[in-house]
Amino acid sequence: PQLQQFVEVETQKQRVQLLVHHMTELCWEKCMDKPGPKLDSRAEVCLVNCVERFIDTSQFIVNRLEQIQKARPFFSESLSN
Amino acid sequence: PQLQQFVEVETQKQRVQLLVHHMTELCWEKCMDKPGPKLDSRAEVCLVNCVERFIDTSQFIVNRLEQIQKARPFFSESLSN
Amino acid sequence: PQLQQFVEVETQKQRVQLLVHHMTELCWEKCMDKPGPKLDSRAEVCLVNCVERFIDTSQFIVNRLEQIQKARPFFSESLSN
Amino acid sequence: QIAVANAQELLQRMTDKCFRKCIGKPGGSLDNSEQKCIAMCMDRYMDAWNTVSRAYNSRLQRERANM
Amino acid sequence: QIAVANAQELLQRMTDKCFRKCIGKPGGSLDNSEQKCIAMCMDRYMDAWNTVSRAYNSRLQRERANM
Amino acid sequence: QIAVANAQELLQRMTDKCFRKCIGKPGGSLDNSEQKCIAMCMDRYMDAWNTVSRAYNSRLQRERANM
Repeated sequence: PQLQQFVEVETQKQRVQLLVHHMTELCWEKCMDKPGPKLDSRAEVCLVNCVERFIDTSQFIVNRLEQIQKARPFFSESLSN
Repeated sequence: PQLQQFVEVETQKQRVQLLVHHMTELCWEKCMDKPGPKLDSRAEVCLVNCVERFIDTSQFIVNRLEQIQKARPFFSESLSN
Repeated sequence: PQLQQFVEVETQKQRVQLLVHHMTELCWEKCMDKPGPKLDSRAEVCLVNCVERFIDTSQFIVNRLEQIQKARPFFSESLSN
Repeated sequence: QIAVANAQELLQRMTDKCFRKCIGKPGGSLDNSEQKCIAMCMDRYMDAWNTVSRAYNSRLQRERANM
Repeated sequence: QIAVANAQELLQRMTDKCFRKCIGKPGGSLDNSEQKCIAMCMDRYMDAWNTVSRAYNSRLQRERANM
Repeated sequence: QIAVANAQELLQRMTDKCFRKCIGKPGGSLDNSEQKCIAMCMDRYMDAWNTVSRAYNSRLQRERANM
């Protein structure tokens, strides 16, 4: 059980890190068309908003999918985890 | 042998599912520039044609590669499976 | 140890092959906008330069990262391998 | 398990596509028009996935019938 | 086994690139001009893969000689 | 080990992004202006990665506090 828990924690860590890399790429494309000599505040605000809106979008989609699932199941199993 | 067969079947299933996801992305880009309130018939025909032509393209490439292989081997092993 | 060495060598081979595939895609986009009936010499020179400059870029980035690491560690561990 | 992995994969790709399509410059909140766009994008993406799955399966069956 | 995996990888990436390049709006069949385009695209993609492999190997050898 | 994998991942993605951004048509050497562009691109990419990590962690903490 300790090994299993270790593996789960590490897998979860890795998933978070891949998500961070993915958001970095996505938000880099949305917010940094011309990298300048410094990270200006406009780009920084854009990056923070980009992360917040990406998570909002994920949550919006998961919630709406759960509702659709209840009404007319699209998938055979729950999407909640 | 039963476990092995199970693993092979599952691996094959997973490969098919990844192919379906890949074709969905590709054909989404080709056929759905502006998602509307309904899937109109033009987009639906485009999606079906897109899948058919993608498989045609795969088969055309594999067949032609096999012919090239016979004439002047490019790869050291067969590409057939 | 022999098995381990075999696995390491194969993993390394696979990494090299994925890198070659990745550079082929990247340099295909940079150098081959309109594939013609033959690989013309301009495209060939472009492809070779593309590989050379991609490796230069990798090395430039790794070297600069090592220098930054020495001054103010960004990562907790070395990036050298 | 594969069903869950499959749903996760769809979820990830759909989130990525719809975020790119519906969020131009990310603002201080997910406003109403963005939410509408995402909802529509989701529905169309799932339609597309369904249509692609069906087209692929019917092609597979035709191929098998011809063998 | 790695040789097969490598060929599969090349096949997949080539199919993707040549489909995107040669099939504009997918029609009711793979017409003649599309087939010609795919054949040419394949040949050039394999040329590119070969050229890239050779360039990479020659760079590797130069690096080793300098060590 | 995960820290190394994470750094490798960042390295790969950064190299790809900055190569695409800074090398127009690949020439006979990495010239001075390209090197400057890559250095700047690296710094901004790492800033972006840091900012994204921080924003993600602070969001996570807010979510946990609300539960």
